[in-house]
Amino acid sequence: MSAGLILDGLLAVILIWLAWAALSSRDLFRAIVLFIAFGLVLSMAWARLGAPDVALAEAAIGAGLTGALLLATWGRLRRRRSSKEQSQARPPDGGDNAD
Amino acid sequence: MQTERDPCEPGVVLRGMLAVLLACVACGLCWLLWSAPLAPGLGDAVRAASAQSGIANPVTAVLLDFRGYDTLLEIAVMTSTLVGVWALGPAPKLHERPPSPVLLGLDSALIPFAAVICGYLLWVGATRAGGAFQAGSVLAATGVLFILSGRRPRLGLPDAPMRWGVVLGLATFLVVALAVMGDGRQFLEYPPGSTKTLILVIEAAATVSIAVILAGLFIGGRPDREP
Amino acid sequence: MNGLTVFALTGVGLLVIGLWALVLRAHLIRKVLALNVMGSGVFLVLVGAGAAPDPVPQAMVITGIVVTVSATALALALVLRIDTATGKPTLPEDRERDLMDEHWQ
Amino acid sequence: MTDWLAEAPWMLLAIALPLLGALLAFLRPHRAAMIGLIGAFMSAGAALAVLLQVVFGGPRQYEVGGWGAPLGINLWADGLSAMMLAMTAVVGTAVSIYARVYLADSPNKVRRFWPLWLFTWAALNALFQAADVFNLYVTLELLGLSAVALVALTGTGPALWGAMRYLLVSLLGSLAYLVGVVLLYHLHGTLDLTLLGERADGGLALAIPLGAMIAGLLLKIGLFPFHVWLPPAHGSARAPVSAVLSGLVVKGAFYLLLRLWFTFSPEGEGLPILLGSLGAFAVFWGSIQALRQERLKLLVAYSTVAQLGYLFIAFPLAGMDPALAWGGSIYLAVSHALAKGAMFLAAGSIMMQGGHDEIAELDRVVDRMPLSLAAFALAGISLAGLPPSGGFVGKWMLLQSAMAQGLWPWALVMIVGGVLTASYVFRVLGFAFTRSPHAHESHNVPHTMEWTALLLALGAVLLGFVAPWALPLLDGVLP
Repeated sequence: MSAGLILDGLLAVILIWLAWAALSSRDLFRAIVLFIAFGLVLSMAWARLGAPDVALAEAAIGAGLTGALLLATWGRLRRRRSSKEQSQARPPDGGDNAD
Repeated sequence: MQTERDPCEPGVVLRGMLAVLLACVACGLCWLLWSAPLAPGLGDAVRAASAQSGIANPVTAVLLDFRGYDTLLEIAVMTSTLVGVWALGPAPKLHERPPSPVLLGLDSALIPFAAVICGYLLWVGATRAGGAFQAGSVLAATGVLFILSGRRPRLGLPDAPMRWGVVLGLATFLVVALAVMGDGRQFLEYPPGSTKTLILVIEAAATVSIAVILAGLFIGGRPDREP
Repeated sequence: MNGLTVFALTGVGLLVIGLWALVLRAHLIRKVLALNVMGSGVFLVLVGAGAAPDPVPQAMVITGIVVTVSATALALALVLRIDTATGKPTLPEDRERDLMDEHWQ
Repeated sequence: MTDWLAEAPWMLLAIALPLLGALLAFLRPHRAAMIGLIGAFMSAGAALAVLLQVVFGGPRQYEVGGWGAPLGINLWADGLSAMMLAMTAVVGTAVSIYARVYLADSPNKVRRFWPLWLFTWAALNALFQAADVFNLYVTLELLGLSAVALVALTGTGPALWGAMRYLLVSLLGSLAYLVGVVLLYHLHGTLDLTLLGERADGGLALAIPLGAMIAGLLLKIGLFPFHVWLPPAHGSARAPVSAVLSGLVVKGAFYLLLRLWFTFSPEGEGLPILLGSLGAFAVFWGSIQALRQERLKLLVAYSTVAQLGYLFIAFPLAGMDPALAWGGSIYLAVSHALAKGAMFLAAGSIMMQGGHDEIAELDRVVDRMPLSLAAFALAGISLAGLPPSGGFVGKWMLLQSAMAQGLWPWALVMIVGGVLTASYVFRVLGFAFTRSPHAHESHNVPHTMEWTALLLALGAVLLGFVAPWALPLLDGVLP
């Protein structure tokens, strides 16, 4: 029981630390990676709570796909930034306003 | 960390007010959880009822039987989000680099593996941990890798099959839910004995849709220029 | 029965951290991260506060996770369009406020 | 045959039909407009059938999946739900007919508008009939996310900002609401509203979850001082979308707030007075901002901030004669949906004709589009609470309630607010009668658009006459 409690406490501390670090990191890429780690630790917490279904969903969706979405968005923003610095020309509106 | 922040900027007042508000929220929640007696919840009722219907995993029973209507609306949320993301415009270009050999190798190893995992998750969902959402997201993750590896000829899939894939889950759910009505049964009231089969049908369709929708959300816009 | 378990307490903590960052961070991706953390906090309270494993909250959390990933995807797609249309991934009112995000890369 | 029709599960069809319509419109983008319009008519028909069922058969319950609460999810339709469903059906039909013509020249927008609009409609119908607090959370999310996507349809910078701000506020509001749901489940072991109403018994154990839910819903409604997101989102969307947002979507959150209030009847004087005061501030602030706007659609959007404030004046008045105060507030909400819908649709027509929506540049609109101007004026009559409109009935009931209790400050707020409303409506009308300082190119506006707005505005006025039949619907609902 007490070993379980220590594990729970450890998970809780790591979760809080990861969340805080992700949300206060100056480096956005680092923030996203920390957030993915947060998702993975959270899925361990679900397993500890006797919720294996939630743990699977959290690992696959909460950490995996959300992380992929965040990284893809980050990459697209960064690429736009660097291409703009090269050409100094603003890319045209990407929406469908022209139709 | 806070190197060059001017102490007089308006953010200080905002921060102070926010800190007070958050302290109140935290104290209120903790106090309530600490002091109020908790009710037993629905766990026993769910276990008793799901034993009858043949779905041994109580979470799956809640998701697709007792509270199936929630899940139906939840798939509607996913579908409408995808429609919303597509409405924002065509997909941004993903990358100009040549596909990485590591990803290509990983990809060919992973696809059969992911297909097996997906089928397994779907099948065991009735008895153990797993189900449509987990299986669908594994499938979607494979799709994302596939897109990242740069192997597909153009970005994403052709338009029409992708639309069918998006719609399949919600459409099947709705059609099954409506089709079981009759003989005085309500919407989503599975006929006795067929619960497990119908849930598997819904889950299989939902898996495909969830995978297509999640991969579509990853692409971040419409896959092709519409005709 | 006491509902203030270790994980419920963690959930409250995550809720607070997330709300703090949601208000104070200017970069929209950080705001999205903050909302995700807040959501995780609420889900932890939902499952963590009960004593025995209860399938109803677990199913609710799975529903919640799926709703959250949908909302995140819509938000991120909007962030990209905002960046394309206006040149900055922020809302106009937040531009001057958060120095941290000046070096947002 | 008639028996079958009378007993058909219309409650459920009112949710399933718009969902099916949305799927088909998405699947067949080339026919989206036709499929969407048919879906809209069917949704409206199912909703009106629920209204008839409730009028003739009383409140109805539907156990989805046959399980029943607390294990399963129940749907519930009483007079309040039926009134909201009918309101959605009327405004929704008008918006659909208008949008078909309005969007006709941009096929890409047509394809995207219809599925999202039908998802929004399905979410509204589901919300108005839900009787389960977690199910309500899912409908709130469906409503919020489809509404945000509808705002973003415009595609320009300000609309994208508006959509983003709206999304963040909407998600934060849903999370606050979810906190309340979580606590209620832990404290009472059920998610069903009726059972929760029986089990919850006041004190802080009710105040904290209810406070979280109310705070979240106030964010979503956009009550002062949480209104900041509302004018940019409502003002930058396309005209039919603005009509849906201002007329219907905010009413979804308001309905839920009322439903929670009626279920739990919180004690104490503080919260009602706080809500009423915020409402009064909203009336003044929204009206003054509306007077200062230079763009027509922003004026109409700020007017929404003000009119939503009125709805909250019922809270401090409900002590003595609850039926009078709540009835007035609900009737005002319904009239506002029709009037504001009509006003945004008319503004859209005026904008299409002149190619701009600068109020000072309105160019003899009275000659060029008398129908749209009439729609704007009639809607303005209802918003200002002039007889015989639906807005008059609602405000009169609130005023009566305030006077009967001698609560003069609230009566004064309503009277001053009415004067301010009349001034911003007349400001627009004044510019509409004169020539603009600059010449503008004139575009043709299809008659369907003008007539739809006019009929909807007429509906808002005629609501005043049907009040004696409509108000008894609320009899069993109000505390």
